[in-house]
Amino acid sequence: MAEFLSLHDAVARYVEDGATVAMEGFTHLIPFAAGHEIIRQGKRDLTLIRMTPDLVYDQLIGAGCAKKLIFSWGGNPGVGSLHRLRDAVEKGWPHKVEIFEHSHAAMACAFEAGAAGLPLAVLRGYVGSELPSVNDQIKYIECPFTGERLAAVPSVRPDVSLVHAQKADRKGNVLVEGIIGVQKEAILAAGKSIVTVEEVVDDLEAGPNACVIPGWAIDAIAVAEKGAYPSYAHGYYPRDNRFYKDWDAIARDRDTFQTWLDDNVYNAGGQA
Amino acid sequence: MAEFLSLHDAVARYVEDGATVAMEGFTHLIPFAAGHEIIRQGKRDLTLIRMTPDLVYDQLIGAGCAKKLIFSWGGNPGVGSLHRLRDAVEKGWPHKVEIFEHSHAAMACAFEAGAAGLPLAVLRGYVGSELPSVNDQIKYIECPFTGERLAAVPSVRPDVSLVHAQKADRKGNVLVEGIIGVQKEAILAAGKSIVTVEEVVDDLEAGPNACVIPGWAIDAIAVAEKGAYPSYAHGYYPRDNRFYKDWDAIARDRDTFQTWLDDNVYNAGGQA
Amino acid sequence: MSNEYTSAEMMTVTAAKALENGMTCFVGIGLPSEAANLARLTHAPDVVLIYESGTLQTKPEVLPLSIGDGELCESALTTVSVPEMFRYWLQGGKVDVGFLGTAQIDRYCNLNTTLIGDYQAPKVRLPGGGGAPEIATSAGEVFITLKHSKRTFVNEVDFITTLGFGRDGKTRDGVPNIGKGPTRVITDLCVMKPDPETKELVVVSLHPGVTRDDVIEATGWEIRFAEQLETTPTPDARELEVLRDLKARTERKHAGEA
Amino acid sequence: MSNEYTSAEMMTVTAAKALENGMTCFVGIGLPSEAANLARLTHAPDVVLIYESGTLQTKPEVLPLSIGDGELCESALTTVSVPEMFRYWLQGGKVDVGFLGTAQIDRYCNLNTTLIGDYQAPKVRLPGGGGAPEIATSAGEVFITLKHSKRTFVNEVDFITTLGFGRDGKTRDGVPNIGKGPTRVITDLCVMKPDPETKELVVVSLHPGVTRDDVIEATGWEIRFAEQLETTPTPDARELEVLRDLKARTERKHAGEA
Repeated sequence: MAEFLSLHDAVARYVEDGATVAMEGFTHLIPFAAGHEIIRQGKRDLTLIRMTPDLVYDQLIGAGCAKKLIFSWGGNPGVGSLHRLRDAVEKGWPHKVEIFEHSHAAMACAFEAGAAGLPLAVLRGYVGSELPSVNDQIKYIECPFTGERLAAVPSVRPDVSLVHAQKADRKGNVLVEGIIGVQKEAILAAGKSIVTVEEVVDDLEAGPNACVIPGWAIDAIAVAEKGAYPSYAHGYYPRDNRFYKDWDAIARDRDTFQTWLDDNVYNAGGQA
Repeated sequence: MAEFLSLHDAVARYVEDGATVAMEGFTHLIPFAAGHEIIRQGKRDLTLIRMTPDLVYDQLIGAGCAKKLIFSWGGNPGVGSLHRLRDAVEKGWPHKVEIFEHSHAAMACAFEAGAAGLPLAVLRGYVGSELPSVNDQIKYIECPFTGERLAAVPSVRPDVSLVHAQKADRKGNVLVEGIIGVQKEAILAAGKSIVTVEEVVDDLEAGPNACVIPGWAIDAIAVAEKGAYPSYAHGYYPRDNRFYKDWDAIARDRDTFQTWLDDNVYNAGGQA
Repeated sequence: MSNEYTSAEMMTVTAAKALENGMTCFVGIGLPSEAANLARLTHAPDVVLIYESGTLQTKPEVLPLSIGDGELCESALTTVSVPEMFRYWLQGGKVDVGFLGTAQIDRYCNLNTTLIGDYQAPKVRLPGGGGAPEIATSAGEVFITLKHSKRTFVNEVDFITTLGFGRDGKTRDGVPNIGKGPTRVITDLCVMKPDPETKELVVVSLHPGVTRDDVIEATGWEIRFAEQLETTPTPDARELEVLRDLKARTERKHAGEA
Repeated sequence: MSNEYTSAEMMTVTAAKALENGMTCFVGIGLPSEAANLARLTHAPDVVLIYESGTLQTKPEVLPLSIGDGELCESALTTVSVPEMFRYWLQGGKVDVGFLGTAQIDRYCNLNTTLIGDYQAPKVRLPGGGGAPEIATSAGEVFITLKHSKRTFVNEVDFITTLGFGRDGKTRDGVPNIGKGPTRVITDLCVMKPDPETKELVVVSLHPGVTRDDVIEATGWEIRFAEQLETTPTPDARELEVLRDLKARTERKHAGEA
């Protein structure tokens, strides 16, 4: 049953050093506030899962929180590279990060399979790609009906998932609307889940088939206004494209990054 | 690209004798008008797929359209038996119908897999059930990551699917709302698809994540007002529970059934 | 209101009491649905009811006739597709209790809703498994409710549609990712639970006025009784009132429809 | 407006023309997105654009900066989850054309967006595959657009992120349920198509003012030219106007944000 906690308390309670953590939001509703809280609390040795690591994992990796990264597209969307991710992978700064690389299709299916309680996802994938040669988590099964060889990947079943959503009602039911990505899957696949929301309302005003996640399927809800900034929240605020562009220069240099982190995360109190 | 046709023309064009046909709608939005049109056109040797055969397949089976039935729950919901289905299975009237019997979970996964273009669905299913001993379409795979044995069933990929929906816009995009069952999956899994709708509107007025099926994924749309009667259409008309109860007596006897069919289907013109 | 009640009411109220507030319950149609909604309207206002039609956390004002009545959708928190319901919510491990009815049950709690007789030449063809086979294995535990008779309580079911504990009581042993299985069976005569060791059903509580012989008479095998045999608490006035109101509302609603 | 145009505009307009009206196109971000939206705003008003963020049949007023801009969702027919997008719409066979960019491409049209150098010790780590590996195999066919240079057109890609035709041109042979693969590559210099037999890329059309030597210079292998080498039609005034308006609108919108 969802408990309303401060973001600090939710992260302190559910994100342990060494945990496998998924923070989802496909371009939209990226849980930046939650990511900053994880950095502030100095969590270490996390296995980070996310289809599109984006700036949020660039920050976590640069801050030294990550040991492994499971992902399928590690760029700054529309801008270029994630320099902190590259620095970790190419130069081992602040330390080496092991990567497990997939395609979007495989990651999406792996989240789906995790939500569905299965140990594996099956897809027609990776044909002719060399990713299976560098990722031993990609295997194959044979269809017992047609003999077709299909790819199999382990389902995603994180210790804890963190997502951002537009709103929760007072019972902790959460509405996610717009580009919904794999947010629902991330929550349902996880051992524990934390949802940050823009606001808590009396009535979600959701349509009959809206993407509503019941409070009893969530562990903690924390209000984090503008919690997805600089990404966006459909119906609340737009994406700050300029910040994404600015990030390129900030993240390119270790010192600039460190200063940014000091100013905007470590010394930014409860929310950045 | 969806073409607007009369129901007669849609069925005449796309439902061939011997075809594998899925008519979906989980209690809600059952395509009765389409079923009656198939009976009127005297289609034969159909392999009928449907999670819950309901009255619509009782009628098709009683009218002699079916050769095989793939299903997971064959009753009159809230009332009792499907007497025409039982008469076909138990007594071979009007002729023998071969049955392939599944659980709901397996059928739902098989529709999902069909929509996903896969040859099989994988689920944690049938443990301890004797259904696999009477349905050789239930097999097993071993998870290459955990060694767990999981059930596999062939995906549902009908030659043609027929569903009923609330409304289409003038470009043939269709909104399904309320209990959406496996309607979307039935359409996407099929070679050809026919959607009957209550009405055609200028604007679907759908929410951002509504269950809307684009016109280019549908072959034919036919307006069939009250096309789901005696089941219901959320926002249009309620279920006629009394008809469901009355059906028990109608269907129990071959002659009463035949008379009902004459009066309500064969001699009922374009729509019954 | 007097405290007199029918044996059917006794069964429903007792079945309702099995559900604890806050539990997530995957509800079968018919008796389980009646019991689950009574629980929601009495001692368990926050019980979460899920129906296989995709309706999540639904609060129907009247009992649904079918598993997919409009009422279930209109009063639900949200409605998901049927594949999502079975994959994410049931198989995904979000269901505490599956609440099932059945046509036949045997001493190891196996359920038959497929047919009487032989599969290839059935004497009576029943509707089939529906959601039950996976509800019984994916839910944390399973409650079963049905009327007690020799026709329903048989020594061995003609067909195991849905696993209790298998023909030898051991089928769940060592199976990964499987629920506890049936933990109680509520009838109009008594409450039964599987023996912790053998998994054979044992009567743990007799409804007031019911004798051991009544149960023995109505059971198709040599039924065992717990050493500490209890008497099931009687329905109280409020439970009966809420149940009767619910059934009256339901009848009016369904009679009034087209 | 004069009919002068840049080589980038020539590339975009030519790429746009590859899309026919009514096609369903799974669109990659960047150049493919620019070309696909230009097609929609000119000769192909009913082209259906799908982005991997789940936005089905979207009609953005400005070009998205990311694959999941709000604009894409607001102008879409509907938005589905990312698993559904990849399972039902892409793998389900609903996509006619996948429109991709790439960092490296080789003579057999294999694409590398993973890294330069060795996987375990990369010289340059690129973003990775994203949607491309399965777009390239599940879509009916694939169009590729990128700037022509020796850095991008290499003899053998450092890593096959996304299948063209494999290192020997034969990897698609005999594979069930696979699309045709790349059918054309549009650059700022020319249009190339795979040889029907060997699958090696062949220049079929040179953009006006571009010489064979220009292409040879910019290609990392001994590039072949079709016997019937054509000259790519120049952009017309309307195409250029619509493209420039689109880009100007896009710039204003993105500059104006927060």
